[in-house]
Amino acid sequence: MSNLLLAQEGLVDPVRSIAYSSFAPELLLVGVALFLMLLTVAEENRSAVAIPAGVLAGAVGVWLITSGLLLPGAVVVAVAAAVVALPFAFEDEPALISAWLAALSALGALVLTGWQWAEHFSVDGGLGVARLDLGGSLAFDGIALFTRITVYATVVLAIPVGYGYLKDRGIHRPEFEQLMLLSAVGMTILGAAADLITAFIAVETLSLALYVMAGLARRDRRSQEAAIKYFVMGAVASALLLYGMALLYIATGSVEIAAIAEGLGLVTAPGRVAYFGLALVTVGLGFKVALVPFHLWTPDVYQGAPTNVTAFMAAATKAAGFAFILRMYLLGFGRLVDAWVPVLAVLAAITMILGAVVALVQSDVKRILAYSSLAHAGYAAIGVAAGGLDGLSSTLWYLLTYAVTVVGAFACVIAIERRRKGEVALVDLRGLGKRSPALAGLFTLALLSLAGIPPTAGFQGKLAVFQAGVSAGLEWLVVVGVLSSVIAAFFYLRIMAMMFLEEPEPDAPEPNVSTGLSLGLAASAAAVVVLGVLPATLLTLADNAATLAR
Amino acid sequence: MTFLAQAGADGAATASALPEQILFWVMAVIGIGAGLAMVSMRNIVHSALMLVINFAAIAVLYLALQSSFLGIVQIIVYAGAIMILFLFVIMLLGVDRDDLLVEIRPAHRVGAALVALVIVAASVFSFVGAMTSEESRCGALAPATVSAESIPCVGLDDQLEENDGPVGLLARRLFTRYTWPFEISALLLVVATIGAIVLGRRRDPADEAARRALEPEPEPTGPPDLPPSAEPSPEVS
Amino acid sequence: MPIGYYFIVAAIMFSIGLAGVLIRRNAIVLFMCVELMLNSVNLTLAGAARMWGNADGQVFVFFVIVVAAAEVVVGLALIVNVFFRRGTLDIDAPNLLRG
Amino acid sequence: MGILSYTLLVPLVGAAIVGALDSEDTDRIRWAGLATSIVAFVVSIVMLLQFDIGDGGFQLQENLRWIPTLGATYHLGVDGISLVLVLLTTFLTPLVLIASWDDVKERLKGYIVSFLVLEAAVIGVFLSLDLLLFYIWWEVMLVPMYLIIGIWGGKNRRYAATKFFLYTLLGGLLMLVGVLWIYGQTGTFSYLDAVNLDIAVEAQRWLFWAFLVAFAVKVPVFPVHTWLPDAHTEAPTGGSVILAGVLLKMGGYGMLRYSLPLFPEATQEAVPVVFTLSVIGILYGAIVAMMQKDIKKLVAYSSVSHMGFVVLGIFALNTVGVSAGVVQMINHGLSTGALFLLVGFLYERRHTRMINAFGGLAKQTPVYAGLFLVVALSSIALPGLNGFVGEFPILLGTFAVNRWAGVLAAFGAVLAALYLLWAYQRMFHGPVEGADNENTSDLKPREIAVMVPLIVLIVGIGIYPKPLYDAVEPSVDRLLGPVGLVEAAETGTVAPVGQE
Amino acid sequence: MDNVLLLAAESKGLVTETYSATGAVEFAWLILALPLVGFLVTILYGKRLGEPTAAYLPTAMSTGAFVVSLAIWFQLLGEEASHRRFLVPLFDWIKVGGFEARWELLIDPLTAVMLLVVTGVGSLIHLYSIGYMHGDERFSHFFAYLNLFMLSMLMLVMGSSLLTLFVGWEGVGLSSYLLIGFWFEKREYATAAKKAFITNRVGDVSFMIAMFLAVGTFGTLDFFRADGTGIAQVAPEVLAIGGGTALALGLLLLGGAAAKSAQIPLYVWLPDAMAGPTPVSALIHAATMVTAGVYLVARTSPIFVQNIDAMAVVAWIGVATALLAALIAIKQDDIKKILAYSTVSQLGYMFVGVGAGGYTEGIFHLVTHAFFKGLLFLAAGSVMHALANEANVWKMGGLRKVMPITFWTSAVAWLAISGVPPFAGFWSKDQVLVIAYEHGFRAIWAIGVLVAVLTAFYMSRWFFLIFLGESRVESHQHPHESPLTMTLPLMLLAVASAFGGMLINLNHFEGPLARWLGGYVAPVQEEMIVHGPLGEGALIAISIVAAVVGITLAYLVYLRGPARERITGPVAEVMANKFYVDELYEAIFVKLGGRMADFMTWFDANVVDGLVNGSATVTSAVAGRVRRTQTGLVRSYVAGIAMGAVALVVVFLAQVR
Repeated sequence: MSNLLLAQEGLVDPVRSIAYSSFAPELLLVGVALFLMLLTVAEENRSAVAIPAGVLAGAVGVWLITSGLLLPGAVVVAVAAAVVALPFAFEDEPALISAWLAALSALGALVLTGWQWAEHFSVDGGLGVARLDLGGSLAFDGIALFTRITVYATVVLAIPVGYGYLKDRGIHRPEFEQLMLLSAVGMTILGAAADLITAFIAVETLSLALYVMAGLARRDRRSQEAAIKYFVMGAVASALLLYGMALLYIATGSVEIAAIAEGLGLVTAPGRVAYFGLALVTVGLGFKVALVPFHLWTPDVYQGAPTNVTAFMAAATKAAGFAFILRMYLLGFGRLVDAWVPVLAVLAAITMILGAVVALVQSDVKRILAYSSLAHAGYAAIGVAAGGLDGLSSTLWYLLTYAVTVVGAFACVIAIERRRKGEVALVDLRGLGKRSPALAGLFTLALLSLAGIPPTAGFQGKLAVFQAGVSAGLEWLVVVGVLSSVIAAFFYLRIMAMMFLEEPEPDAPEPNVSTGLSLGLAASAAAVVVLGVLPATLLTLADNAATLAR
Repeated sequence: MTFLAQAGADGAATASALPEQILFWVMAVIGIGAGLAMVSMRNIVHSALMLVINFAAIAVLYLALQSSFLGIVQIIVYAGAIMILFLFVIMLLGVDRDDLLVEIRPAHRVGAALVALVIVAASVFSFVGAMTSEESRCGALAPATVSAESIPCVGLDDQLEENDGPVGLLARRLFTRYTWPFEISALLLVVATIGAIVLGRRRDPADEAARRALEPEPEPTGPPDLPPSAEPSPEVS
Repeated sequence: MPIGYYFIVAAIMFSIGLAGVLIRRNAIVLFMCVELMLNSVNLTLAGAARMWGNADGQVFVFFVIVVAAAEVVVGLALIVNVFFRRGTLDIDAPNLLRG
Repeated sequence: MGILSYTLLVPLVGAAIVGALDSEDTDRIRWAGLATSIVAFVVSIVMLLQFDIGDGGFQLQENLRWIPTLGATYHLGVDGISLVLVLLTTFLTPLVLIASWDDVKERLKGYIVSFLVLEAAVIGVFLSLDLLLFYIWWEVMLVPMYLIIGIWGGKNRRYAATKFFLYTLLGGLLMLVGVLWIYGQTGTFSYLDAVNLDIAVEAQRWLFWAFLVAFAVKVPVFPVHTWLPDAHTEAPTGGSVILAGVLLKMGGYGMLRYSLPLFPEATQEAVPVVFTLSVIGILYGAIVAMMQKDIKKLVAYSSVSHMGFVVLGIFALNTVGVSAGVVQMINHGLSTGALFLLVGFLYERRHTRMINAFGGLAKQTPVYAGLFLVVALSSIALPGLNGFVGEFPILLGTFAVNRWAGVLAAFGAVLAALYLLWAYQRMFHGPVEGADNENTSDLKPREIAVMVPLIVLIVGIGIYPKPLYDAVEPSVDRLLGPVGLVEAAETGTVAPVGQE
Repeated sequence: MDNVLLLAAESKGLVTETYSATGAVEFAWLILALPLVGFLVTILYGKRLGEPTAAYLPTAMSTGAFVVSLAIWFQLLGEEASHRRFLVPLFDWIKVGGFEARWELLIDPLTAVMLLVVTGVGSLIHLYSIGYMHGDERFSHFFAYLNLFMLSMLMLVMGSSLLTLFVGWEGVGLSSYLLIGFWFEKREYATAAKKAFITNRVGDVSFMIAMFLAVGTFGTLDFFRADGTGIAQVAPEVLAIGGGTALALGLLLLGGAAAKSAQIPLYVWLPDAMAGPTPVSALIHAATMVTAGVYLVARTSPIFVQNIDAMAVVAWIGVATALLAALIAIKQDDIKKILAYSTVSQLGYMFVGVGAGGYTEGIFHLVTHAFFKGLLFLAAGSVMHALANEANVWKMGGLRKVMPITFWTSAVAWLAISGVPPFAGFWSKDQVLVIAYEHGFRAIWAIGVLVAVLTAFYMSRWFFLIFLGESRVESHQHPHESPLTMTLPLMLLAVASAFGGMLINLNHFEGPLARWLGGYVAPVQEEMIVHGPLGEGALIAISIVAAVVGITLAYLVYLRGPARERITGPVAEVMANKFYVDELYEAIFVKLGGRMADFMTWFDANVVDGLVNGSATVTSAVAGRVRRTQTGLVRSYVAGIAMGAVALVVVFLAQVR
C-alpha cells in the first residue's frame, strides 16, 4: 500500500524496488519456456543451447543460495540440472525433453509458490500480509498464491497426461509445452492482477495461448472449428470486457482495483457509468468462466479441442478467471454488492441448472463433461455471490478441488479416446469396468468427485461453497445447487452405469494408458482422495488465502 | 498532423473551443460513417478500406483529446501494420469471397440493430447530463461542487506540461507505474509469436512422422455427437 | 467540447462493431468489426484520460493496441488455417460441434 | 483410537485386503470377506461389553481433530440407540455374505468390497457425532449400494439403481443445506453443540423439513417411497437384505438423532403431518403390497408399511413409542431381512419371483415353508415373535397421543396378515402343479444355518425383548428431554415435563 | 367331580386379593412347558420318530398338563374361598416407559375350570387323533400343532393380563390356521385357514385398541396385581357406572371376542374352518378355542358390569347369532357344517349368558358344550372315518347297527344339546335362559327359547339322518366301527355329557360351579335383577317343552316315511345359502376392496411414481429444447452473448438509484 502511494507520488522508482520474489514462479516458467523455444530453434544442436543455459541458470541458483534464499536457489539449481541433463537423456526423443522440463518447472513453480507462502504467510493460522508489488500491478495476497497452486498443480498434472495423447494423435509439437507454460503464467498473473491493464493483458495472454492450443490438431476439423469459435467469441468478449473496464475508468478515474473500489464509493461517482461498466465486465468475465448465457462456446470448444487442452482449460482457466472475478467483485465492486450479488446469484443458478440439464441429453463424454463444467462454474459462482471471507476461501478451495478432479476425469477420457481421435461417445465406455477395472475405477472416482459424493475432493469443495452460500443467506441458491447436483448426478451415473453395468463390446479397443497418463491419473486420484478425506491442511491454506491486497 | 496535434493540445489551454468542436463533429461523422460502411459493404476490400478511414478519424480524435502520441501510434500500428496484415490475408485468400452478406436474414439485422441501439441508449443514459454539460468541457472552470450529475473535465494540460509533452507523459507512466504490464505484454507478444509459428508452419517433421505412423485422421461426415440411432433416452422415463 | 460526446461517439462505434459481428459471416470482416470495437474503446479511454487528467487511460490505450496487434497475428493465422481446412471464410459454415 | 474406530475400520481394512486379492481367487475372496464381517461382529460385541447399559448418554466417545478450519471433528460415540443398530448391522452382514456364497459368480471381488464398504458406511452413520462426518457416511453408503444394485441386480437394475441413488442424493443434499445452516449458527459441526443450540422456531420449520426429506426418503415415508420397491426388486438378495435390514434404519435413526432433538418445536408442530403420512404409508403400503405379483416387490411394499410404524412410534414423542420404534427397527431388520433371504433362496432355485409360478411348495419344501411362515408371522406381528413387541408399544404410544392414528395404524396389522398369508397360501398351499414346483428342492444346510440365528432372534426378542428395551430406553429418555414431551403411558395423558 | 368337594361358601362381591403361588400352583408353568416341549420336539424330530411314536410325546404332554391342572384344582379346593387367586410370575417381557408387561400366570377358579376343560378335552382328542390321523403323511406335524394349540390355549386362560391373554389368543389363532389348513393341498382348505386367521385379525385389532384404551384408562393391562391396581381390582372405581369408557372398552373387547367366538358379524370363518381334520373341529372349533371369547368376557366382567348397555349388546349379539346360525343349520347337509353352525348357535347362548350377567351360567354352558359338542364332532369324525370321509348326511342313515358305540354316544350328545333333561346341555342352556329372563332380557329369553326349539329340530335331523332310518350309504362303502383310541374318548365324553350338567351345577344359584366361581366373576349390579312373571319352574318347563317340540317336529319331518328334504321353498333356499352373508362379504371386502387395492396399485405406479418419472421426462424434454439453442453457429453464440450483455446492462442500469 505504502509502496503504491509512494510510487504514485513519484518518490520511489518502482523499477529499482522490484520484488522479484513476488513473481518468482512466473520467472522460472518464463525462463524455461524461453529456453524451450531456443531448444526448438536449435534443432540438432541442443547441447549447444542447453549447456550454457544450464550453467547460467545454475549460477543464478548458486547465487540465490549464497544470498540466503535457500529454497528458491535449490529449485533453480534443480531446474538447471534438468536443463543440462534432459537433452542428453532423451537424445532420441526431443519431445520428451520439453515435456519433462515443463512438468518439472511447473513442479518447481509449485515449490516456489510454497516458498512464497511460507515466507510471507503463516501456513497454519492467521491471515497473511497482503501487499501490492510493482507499483500496484501485482497483488501479493492469498488469492494470487492460491491461484498459483491451482494453476500450477493443473499444469503438473496436465503435461504428463497430455504428452502421450498428443504423441499418439500425431499432433504433438515442441511449442505445445511452451504455450501451456506461458498460458499458465498468464493465468497466475490474472489471478494476481491488481489493475485493469494487467488483467486485460493477462486475459489476452492466456486466451491467445489457448486459442492456439485448441487448434493444435490441424488436420482435425473439430479442433479447428473449436479454435476459430473460441477465438472469434473470445475476441468479442474481450472487447466487451475492455469496454466495461474503460467505463469503470471513466467512472472512477483509475485502473487500479483498489482505487476503483474507493472511487465507486464516492457520492460523486457517476453511478450510471459504473453500473454500465459493471454489466459489461460481468459479460466479459462471465464469458471467460462460462456463466450462462455467456457459455455457448464452452461445449463446442471443450469437445473440439484436444482433450488435454480441454482439461487444462476447464481446470486452470476457471481458476484464474474466478480469481480475478473474486478480486474484481469482492474488492472492486465491494460497494455495489446490492447490485451485483442478486445478478450473479441468478446467473449462478441458471448456469448450474442449465449445465446439469443439458448434459443429460448428451452422448459424447467430452461434451457431457463440458456441460458439467458449466454447472461447476455455477457452483463456484455461489461462493462469489456469497462474498465475504467465507465466499472467497470457499471459491478458491472449490476451484482447486475441481481442478484436480477434472484433470483426472479428462485423463480417463484420453485413455479411452485412443483410437477415436477426438471423440468419445458414451457407448465407447461400455463394459470398461470389466475390460479395465482400474481405469474405470479411477474414472468413477473422478465422476463421484464431480458429483460431490463424499469422501472426495469434489464433496469438500461443494461443501465449502454451499456453506458459504448458506451463511450468506443465499439458501435458495444453495437449494438450486442441490437440485442441479441431483440432476448432474444422473448423468454421472449414466457414465458409471455404462462402465459397470453394461457388457463390453467384443472388439472394443483397449484403453491406452501411457506412463505419463498413469502418473497424472494416479496423482489426480490421490489428490481427490486426500483432499476429500483429509482436507485440513489445504483447506487451512484456502482459509488463509482469503486476503485481498488493496 | 503536427498542426492538428498542436491545435488539439493547445486548444484547451487557450480555451478556444471552436476548433475542437469542428474537429470533433467532422471526425465523428467520418468515423461513424466509415464504421457503418465497413459493416454493410459487400466487398471485403472496401470494408477494410473503410476501417482504415475509421481508424484515421479516431487518430484525429486522439489529437483532439490531447493524446497526439496515441494518434500517431494509431496511424502507424493500426492503419499501417494491422490493416496491411488484413489486406494481405484478404489477398492471400482471394478477394471475391464477400458475397455472404446477402444471406443474412432481415431478422438478424433487426436484432443486431436493436442490440446496438440498446448499447447506444445505455451510453446516452450514462453520459448525457453527467458529462455533456458545460462543466464537462475540458479546460472549463471547475464547478463549485462536484457531483455525479456533472463530472468536470480536468484536462491533461498540467500533465503535459509537467512531463514535457505527450510522449514524456506516456513514457513516465509506462516505465514507472506500468512496468509490470509492459513486461507481460512482452510475454503476450511471445505467445502470439509462438502461436503464429504453430499455426503458420505448413508442415513439420513431427507431423510427418505421425502421419506415416498412423492412418489418416478420420473425417467424420456428419456431426459426430449426434448419431441418430444412438440418441439416448434417459433411463427415468 | 464536453467530454461526454466523445464517449457517445465511441459508444456508437462500438455498437456498430457489435452489430457487425452479429450480422457478418465472413470471418475476416467479423474480425475487423472486433477491431472497430477495440478502437472505439480506445477512444473512450483516451477521452477518459483527458477527463480525469491522468495518463493511465493513455497507457491503457497503448497496451490495447499491443494486444490488438497480437490478437490480429494469432487470429489471422487461425483464419488462414481454417480457410485452408474448410475452404470457406464463412464462420457459419457447416459445423461439427453443436447440440 | 478406541473400540468404535475399530468397529468402523475393520470392514474398511477388510475391504482393502479383499481388494488386494487376485480376482480369480474366489474362494479366498469369499473367506476373507466373511472373516472380516465376523471380526467386525466380534468387535461390535466387545463394544457391547464395554457399553454401560444403564447410561443413556454417549459412551466410548472418540474425538479427534479432523478439519479444524471447519470445526469438523472425527467424533464417534455410541448410545443405546446406535448400539443396537450397529449390532444389527454387524450381525446381518456375515449372514448376508454366507447367504450369497454361491449366487454371485461374476465380479465377486467387487461385490464383497462393496458390501464391506457399505457396512462401514452404515456403522459410520450410526456412530458419528459430527454432522459432517455423519453426512459423509450417509453419502458414502450410496455408491456401494448403487453398484450392488446396478451390477449384480435384476433385469431393470439400471433404472432401479439410478432411482435409488438420485432419490437418496436429493434428500441428502437438502439435509446438507440444513447441516450447513446449523453450522452457520454454531461454527462447528459438532452434534453435541448442535443439540444445545436454541434454534428459532421459524428456522426450525425449514430445517426440520430439510432434514426430514432426507430421512423420509430413506425410511421411506409415503409419498417418497417409490424407489424402494424398484431397488428391492432389482437388488441381489444380499443387497435387498442389507437395504431392508440396515439402510432403511438410517432414516429412522436420523429422525431420532437429528430431527427430534435439534428441532423440538418444529417436530411437535409436524406431528400431525408425519402421523398422516405414516398412517397412509402403513395402510397404503399394505394394500399395494397385497396386489403385487412379485413376491419380492410384495416384501418391499411391506417394508413401506412396516417402516410406517417405526416413524409413527418415533413421532409419538413418548418413551414408549420412540423406544418401540427403535426396537421395531431391529425387528424389521431381522424379519424383513429374513424374508428377503428366503425369497432369494427360492429365486436361486427357480429364477422367478412371480407368486403365481409357485404353488404347493409346503409339500415339497416343508422346512422352507415352515421358516417362511415363522418369518411371515413375525412380520404380521404375532405375539410371542419379535414383530409384536415392537409394534404393540408403538401403537400404544401413538394411541396415547393421537387415538385415530393409533386405531388406523392398528388396521395395518389386519392388512399385513392379509397380504402375507394370501401370498403364503398362493405359494405354499394348494396342489403342487407343474414340474418346476415338483422339482424345487428344500433348503440346504448352509441356508438353514443362515436362517437359524435369525429365527432364534425373532423368537428370542419376541419372548424376552427386555435387554433391547433396557439398552434403548435410557437413551430415548435423554433424547426426548429437549422435545419436552415425556409421556406417562399409564395415564394416557401427554404433559409437558422438564421445560425450562 | 364330587359335589362335596365344591364346598366353599360363595361370597358376594368380587374377590380382589391375590396371593403368591404356593404348592402345586408354583408349578403352573409346567402346564405351558409340557406342551411347549412336546411341540418343539415333535416339530423338529417328529418326522424321524414316525407314526405312531410321534404322537406319544404330545399326548403324554397334554395329559401331563391335565394332571398338573388337576393338582392345581385340588389345591384351590383346599384353600379358603377368598384365597384362591394366585399370581405366578415368570419373567419380564416388555418394560418401557411407564408400560410394563410380564410373563405371569394367573390361577384362580375361573382359570382352573378352563384349564380342566382344555387339558381334559384336549388330552382325549390327542388320544382320538392317534387313530383318526392314522396314515396321514404329516402325522407328526398334526400332533405338534395340537400341542402348539394346547400351549397357546393354556397361555390364553392362564394369562395374567390382557396382553398375555392376547398372546394365547393369537397363538390359538395361529394353531387354528395351521390345523384348518392342515390339508393345504386342497385350495379351499387353505383359503378357509386364511379366512379364519384374517377374520380373527379383524377382531384382534378391536382387542388391541381395547388394550390401548385400557392402558390409557388403567395404566396397566394386568387383571390383578399384588398391589391392588389391576384392571379388575380398580375397575369399579375408575369406570363410572354406565360410563362411556366402560362401554367403549366393552364393545372393543366384544369385537375381539366376537371374532374368536364366531359371533355376528365375524362368525363366517367358523363353518369354513371345518375344513380341518375332525379332531381339530372338535377341540378347537367346538370345545375350546371358540369359547375364548366367552372366557374373555367373563374375565373382564368387572368392566362389563359397569355398563349395562355393553352387556346388552353382548347378549343381543349372542342371541342374534344363535338364531341366525340355528336357521342356517337347519338347511345344511354337511355333517360337520351342521355341527359348525350349531356351535355358532351355542356360542350365541354363551354370549347371552355372559351378556346377561350370568357369567357362571355362560361358563357352565361353555363346559357342558365342550363335552357334548366335542363328543358330537368326534362322533362325526368317527362316522366319516367309517365312510371314507363322506360328509353328506343324505348319504348316510341306518348307521346304528354298524357303529353301535358311535351311535349310543352320539345319542347322548344329541339329547344333551337338544336340552333334554337330565343331560348336561339341558341344565346349562336352561340356566342361561333363566338368567337372561331374570336380568330383564325377556325378549332375548323368548328368542332363546325359539332357538332351543330350532336346536332340537336340526340336531334331531342330524341324528336321524345319520343313524336312523334306511341306509343310504353308497354301495361301495363298508362302514365299520372305529378303533378303541377313537371310541374311548367318545365314551368318556358321553359320560360327561350325560352327567356333567347335574354334577357341575344342578342348582342354579347354589350349585358347585356357582359357588366355585362366586367372587371370581363380577357380580352384576343389583338393579339389573328384575324378576318377571314367570318363576324358575315355569321357565324350566318351557325349556323342556321347547326341546320336545323340536325333536317331535324333526321326527315328523325326517323319520316318518322315506328320508328326503321336506323343508323347501324360497325361504329354505335362503337358509341353505346361509342368508348370503358370505356372498355379501365377498362383494364388499373382496371385490370392492380388491378394486380399491387395484386402484391404489395403479395410483402408486402411475401417479406417485409417475410424478417422479414425469419430472425426469420433463427435464429431458427441456434439455432437448435447450440443447437446440446450441446451434454450433458462431453468430448465434455471439448473439447469445450480446443478448446477455443487453439484459445485464438493462438490469444493472435499472438499479441506478
